Amino acid sequence: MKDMTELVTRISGANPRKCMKCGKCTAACPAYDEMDYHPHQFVDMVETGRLEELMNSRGIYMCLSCFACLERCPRSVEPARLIEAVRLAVIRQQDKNHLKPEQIPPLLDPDLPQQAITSAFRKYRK
Amino acid sequence: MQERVKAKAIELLESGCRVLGWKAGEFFYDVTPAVFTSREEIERDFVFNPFCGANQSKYLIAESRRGGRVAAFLKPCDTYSFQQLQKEHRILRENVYAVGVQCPGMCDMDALRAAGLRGVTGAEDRGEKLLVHTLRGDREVDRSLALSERCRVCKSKKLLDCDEMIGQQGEELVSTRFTEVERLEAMTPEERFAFWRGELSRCIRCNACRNVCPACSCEKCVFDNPASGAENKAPASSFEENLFHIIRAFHVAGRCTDCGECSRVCPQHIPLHLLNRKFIKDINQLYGPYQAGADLETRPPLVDFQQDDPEPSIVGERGTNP
Amino acid sequence: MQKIGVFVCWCGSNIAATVDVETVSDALAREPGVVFSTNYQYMCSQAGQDMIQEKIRELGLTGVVICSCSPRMHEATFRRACEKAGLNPYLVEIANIREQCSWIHKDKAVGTEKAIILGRAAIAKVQLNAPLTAGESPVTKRALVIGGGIAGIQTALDIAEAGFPVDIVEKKPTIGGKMTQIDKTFPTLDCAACILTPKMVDAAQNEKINIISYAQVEEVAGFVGNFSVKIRKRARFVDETKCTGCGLCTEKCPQKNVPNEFNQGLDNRRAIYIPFAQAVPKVATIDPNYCTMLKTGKCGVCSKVCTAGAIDYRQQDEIIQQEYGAIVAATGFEPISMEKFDEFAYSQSPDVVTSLEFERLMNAAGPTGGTLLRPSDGKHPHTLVFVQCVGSRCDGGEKGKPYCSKICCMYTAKHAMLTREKYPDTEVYVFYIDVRTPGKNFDEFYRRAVEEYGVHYVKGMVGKVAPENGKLKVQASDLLGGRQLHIDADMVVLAAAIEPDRSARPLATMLTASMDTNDFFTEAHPKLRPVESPTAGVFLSGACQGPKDIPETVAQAGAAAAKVIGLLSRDHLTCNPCVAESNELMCNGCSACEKVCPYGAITYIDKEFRGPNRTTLVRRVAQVNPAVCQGCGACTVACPSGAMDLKGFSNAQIMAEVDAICK
Amino acid sequence: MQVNQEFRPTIAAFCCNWCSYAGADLAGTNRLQYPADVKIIRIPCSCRLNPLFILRAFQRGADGVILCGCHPGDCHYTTGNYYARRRMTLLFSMLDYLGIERERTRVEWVSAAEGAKFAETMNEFVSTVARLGENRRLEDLRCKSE
Amino acid sequence: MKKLPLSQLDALFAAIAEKRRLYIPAGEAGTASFTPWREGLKLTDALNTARSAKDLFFPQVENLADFKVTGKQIQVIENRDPAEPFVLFGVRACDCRSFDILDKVFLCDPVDTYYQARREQGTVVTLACTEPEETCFCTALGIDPTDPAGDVTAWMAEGFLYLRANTARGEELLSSLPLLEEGEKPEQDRSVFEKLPLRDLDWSAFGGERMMERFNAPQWASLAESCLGCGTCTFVCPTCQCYDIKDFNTGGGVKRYRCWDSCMYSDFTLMSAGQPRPTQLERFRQRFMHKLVYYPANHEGEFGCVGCGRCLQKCPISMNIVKVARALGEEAKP
Repeated sequence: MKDMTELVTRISGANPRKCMKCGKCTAACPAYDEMDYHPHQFVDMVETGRLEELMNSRGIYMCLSCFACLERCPRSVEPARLIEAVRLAVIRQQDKNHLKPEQIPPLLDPDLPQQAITSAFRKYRK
Repeated sequence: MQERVKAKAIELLESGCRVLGWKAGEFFYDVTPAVFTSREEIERDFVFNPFCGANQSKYLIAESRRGGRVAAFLKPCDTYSFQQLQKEHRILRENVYAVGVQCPGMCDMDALRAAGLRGVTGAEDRGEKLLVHTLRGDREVDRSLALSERCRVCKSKKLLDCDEMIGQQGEELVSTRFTEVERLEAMTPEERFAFWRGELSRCIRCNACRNVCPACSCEKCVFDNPASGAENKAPASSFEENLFHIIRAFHVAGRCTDCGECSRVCPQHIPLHLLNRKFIKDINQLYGPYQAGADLETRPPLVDFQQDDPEPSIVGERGTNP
Repeated sequence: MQKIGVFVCWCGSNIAATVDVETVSDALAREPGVVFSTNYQYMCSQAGQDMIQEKIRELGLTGVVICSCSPRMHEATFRRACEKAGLNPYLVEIANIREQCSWIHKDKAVGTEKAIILGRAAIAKVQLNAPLTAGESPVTKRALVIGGGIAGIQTALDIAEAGFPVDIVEKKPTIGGKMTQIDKTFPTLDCAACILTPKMVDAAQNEKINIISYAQVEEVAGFVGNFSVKIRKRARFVDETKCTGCGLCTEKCPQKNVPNEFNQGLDNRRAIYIPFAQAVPKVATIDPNYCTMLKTGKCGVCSKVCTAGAIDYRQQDEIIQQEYGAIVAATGFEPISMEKFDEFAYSQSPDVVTSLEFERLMNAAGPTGGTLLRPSDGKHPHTLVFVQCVGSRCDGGEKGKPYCSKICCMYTAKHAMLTREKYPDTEVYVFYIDVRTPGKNFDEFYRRAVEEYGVHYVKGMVGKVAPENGKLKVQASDLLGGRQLHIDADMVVLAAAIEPDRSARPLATMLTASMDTNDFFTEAHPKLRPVESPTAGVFLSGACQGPKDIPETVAQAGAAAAKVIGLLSRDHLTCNPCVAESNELMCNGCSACEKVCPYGAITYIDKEFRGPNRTTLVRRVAQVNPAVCQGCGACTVACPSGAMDLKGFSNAQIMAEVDAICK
Repeated sequence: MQVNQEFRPTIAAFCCNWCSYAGADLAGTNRLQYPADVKIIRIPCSCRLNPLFILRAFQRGADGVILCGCHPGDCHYTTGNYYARRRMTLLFSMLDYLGIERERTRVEWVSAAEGAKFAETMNEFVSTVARLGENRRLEDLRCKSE
Repeated sequence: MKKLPLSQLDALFAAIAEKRRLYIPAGEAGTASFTPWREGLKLTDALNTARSAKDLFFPQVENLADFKVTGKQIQVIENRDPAEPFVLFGVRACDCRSFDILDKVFLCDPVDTYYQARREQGTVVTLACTEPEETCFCTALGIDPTDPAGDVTAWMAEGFLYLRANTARGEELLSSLPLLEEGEKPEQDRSVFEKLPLRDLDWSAFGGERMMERFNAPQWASLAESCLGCGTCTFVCPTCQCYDIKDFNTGGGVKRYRCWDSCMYSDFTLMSAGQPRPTQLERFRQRFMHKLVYYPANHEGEFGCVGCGRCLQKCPISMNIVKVARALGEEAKP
């Protein structure tokens, strides 16, 4: 799991140790109610190496990638990047395709913009 | 170019300036910096040709303090030295009328000799080619062959701080001037040591590199001052050869504009610019890009610092490429 | 010819156990220039010192080397002893053969050999030592305090108390500073004005204190004990000597819509104004940006109503040139701009206020007369949300200030408590990251806010404030409760970070005092010299050195005053004689040394020199002010020609030591 | 018969008066051992160290030269060590460029409280230089004739 | 006259080097120097070495004596570099003439024994010129570059090296060498020397008898104005002979040595009262007055210049003895 922590921090380029646990990310999060773990908890879980729980969490797919947490974070920890990195880490796990395409639609809240689309916007914005 | 510069020289002379320029010699290439004070002298002796490579900015230290105004013709790289000297309060700018002269790259007789030309008695500029007259007949060579090293890797054609310009204003160029430094950095320490021993052991301590250098304008050089503990007139040991060149490069570090005069004048063809360029390269990499003489305000890197500057151990940590 | 005496100390067995002192003194006796060499049990004892003095007198020693403990221990002792015997104290060198030899080596042969080498190095150095005399410079017995807040006032009062004249330069029309805007002070809740205004009056009435208000320092020259300062006293268009402060003009002025900075712009004042009732000096000031008379030449109402004839529309800025022995920077702080934190809707709703604005809303002299009313509709708020750390403790750079502003936790507790006390029908939430209450009675105060006054302290941050239908929708996290809160608030109060006043940076440049990256003045030593700037004669008082509350500020103000008094009580300053010196014959005036000097000790003059063949030439050369130079030696290395050298640690001396050690 | 003596390097240690010299004193007070090959030269501040002194030390027989000063930010003179740091970085880089072993020179920041660090640094530096052997590339044979 | 196929040159060098140290000009144009011969070392293509051949008799740095200091005791130790027999091959006519000029200074009373020792041990093999540079003007000083002096004179022509002994020492060298055959060198085409641009330099304005006129000439000011004051001209010059004596403190004693000095330096002949030649003008003038006036005044009209042209090639600002001769010669014309 230690390798995984490194992988996640490397992919994200974010440093969870800079977090001062102020919770502004969680305060700013519009998807709070949908998530089992919240942005500040993501950061803490990455830092303390509880990645397995995180990777098995539904919450990471509830993140809208709206970047409110990233914009608001006073310490430049940028939780959204960590979450995205965790999602990538999940995908990169060979033979453990946690999420099958057919599983996605029921997970989506019709009121919320589709995270996949938002992610895509971000990924291809440059 | 010759005619435009000469006409300007006459014009400036008649407006009351002394004119710093080049005087023709025995051959086409052995021009000597000179101060002209009469129209006859200019008409008879004034030259401006591809061999006018000398950086005349250093003469302005004394000339600008002589009373009255002095006009000077400065090539792009000379203007960097000109401005650096002003930054060090060495030149009284108000007494200088600076004419920037755009430069196509200057030729070097040693480059022609190195190309195997012997007994060269004359040359004609034919654009890309140079027709060289020798004691054993004529030979046509590429003009680039005659270019001095510093001009082949020219860093800037920009004319700084001129009162007027002859030719177009130029731009800073993307230069490959650090290639040779990089080549040395890639060597093993043993190879580098052998390389520099080979080069520096030729030093005869004639001080030409120092005396021509615009950055070396100390009233009294440490190497001339018996009280400094470093004085000597000869490289009396291999250590002294190293000492002289290390300290000289260090003293001009952050002030050297890379005009290349040191290597041009070295009678023993020691590539002294490779020492200066090493410092320039290090400074650029460690402390951010810096070009001495590019402006009058920026603090030179050795009298400046950042709180998060790298530690000296970076020299070891990052291998030979700090 | 040198006559050097060498004295090797046993230090009981401290040295003698691992260094054969006899061998050392014998070996050093053979060194060139040494005429006497001995060893003794305790050189620092009276008997040992007597021996040194006797030999100086008897043999006419020209240099003394003592091989003993660290110079940091007894160099001063031995120098004094030699001075008493008539030898210049700077002709003494210590070879450290205890801390750096006997104590770290076990083998006696090794220790002895090293002791001899260290002794040789000291002898080599002392051969080149020159007698040095500490220079003296006179002290102008007058202090300048820049900034007239509580820090400046307290410093000035304390200095004046000791009998020295002191000028306060204040850029605003009145002294008093930020504290005048504060309603009550924590943790005692006494009224700020009640404790501050008497001090302001004291300052005004003290004969030794001269208040130069509405003025700014323009130029500082000179050095410790001898500063020469140019002060620009701005035209206030009112003759201070005539104005009685009756205030009639401020009532009659037809220009009514000038934002009142005293109330943080929450209400308006006139173009001619007295900032507040207790202002010192209590004289009116015309704001040239708004005065119709000054702008168009038409009006003149104030002039007509002024019975004292104090209005003078033609008044010009006045330049005051004054000499000072010491300067105290007391430029204070400002809350940061809320521009970058628009998630809290500061620009979108007047009901989102900063804590300083909140002070004004609570204050009897404030825009609401002391009744807490919402700025938007003047209604009584029922739900208040306080947000801590706005702009503090950020990642630096774009995000905000990297430091803790230190005072916010306490004043927020105060605000919350006062609100609950006066308006028990309110709900008060405080969102915090940490509650920091180190200080006497501070934590008790905070606990009272929670326990007695029922303030809801929530660990977490506000993520977003959105004005909606006259309410402020606050979205926040409650980290301990594990919920996201949505509160409909009536007011949101932001604890804005504080930063140094913007005038501090240019002032620091004038003073050659150093600053950190946040523009706080740097202290000479963070622990041991906290109220002095590294620049001699410049002292620091209050928040210009770092965030501080009032008691700390007053304590530092007093400490700075004590340092100033210590300086001004001396007629002359003795300078460290080990200072840099420029050899003008070798200097080419390139300015490299000046650039690295942390003290501004180097200046340049154009000097005439004799050239060859009876010519003269004028050259720019460096001069070191020995009263300002602290002897670090940075300049000596920056100087390529070696024109700059350091007395006591000259190039030749250090190289002699190198030679002796590497031989 | 040739006696194979263990090579003992000569080390010149320049220490600033306020931090590192005091740190060296503290090492002594705490009786922390380091080789006698190290000889300390007291300078007011690390910024007093002229590159000439370092070269001089090598010329006169030093096998290693180390500069110790206050930690960056703690300079008694506020900024001296920052200048020293740039100067030494460039000088060391130049020595390395000339093929001189870079392990022979070092800068270490040692505070007045770091007696242990001082001793450790010296132990480590001495063994590094001892491993390199005698300074050959920057020696002056004239100073070695005896 | 002896001859040897050039293909056997290496073998000849090896034979010489067997018994004595052999120096040959080697290296690239611009930096060629007299280098101790070793297997595989080739003669340079360049006409001449960057530094002159005087280095072998009058090296730039030479130990004079050592003083050993022990405590308060000082001991004087003789420490001259041992002079061993050597052969100097490939000296050009100009450099060879410079030895005569130096001899007149160093071997007259009092004899410079350091120089003398080297002179006595050295055998000079000169090499005739065939491809002059445009900067050559030895012919204007009465030197025949095609028939240089020396202990042995050598020519290279048509695939052969021809050797002629001129002195007993030369005879001795040649007789000790194998591989040599008898042979006569072919006649040399001298036409290229007639084309030399500086062949007809006029020296009539100089010499001891014109001392004060030349000394006070107004031209010195403009000639010297751009001089950098470096020592290049003096250090590459085969006839410059000034030296300084210096003490080097080794820590354990003092090494006394001499090294070349340059009259172009600001501390040349510096005295406690100051610099007798306070500006570059005087120092510059000294160099040329010495070569063209003082030396001939003391040595029967012989000039202290051999026309090697090194200063023409090496001066950073292209100021040189030819320009001086022209400028002052111009002035001397009626």
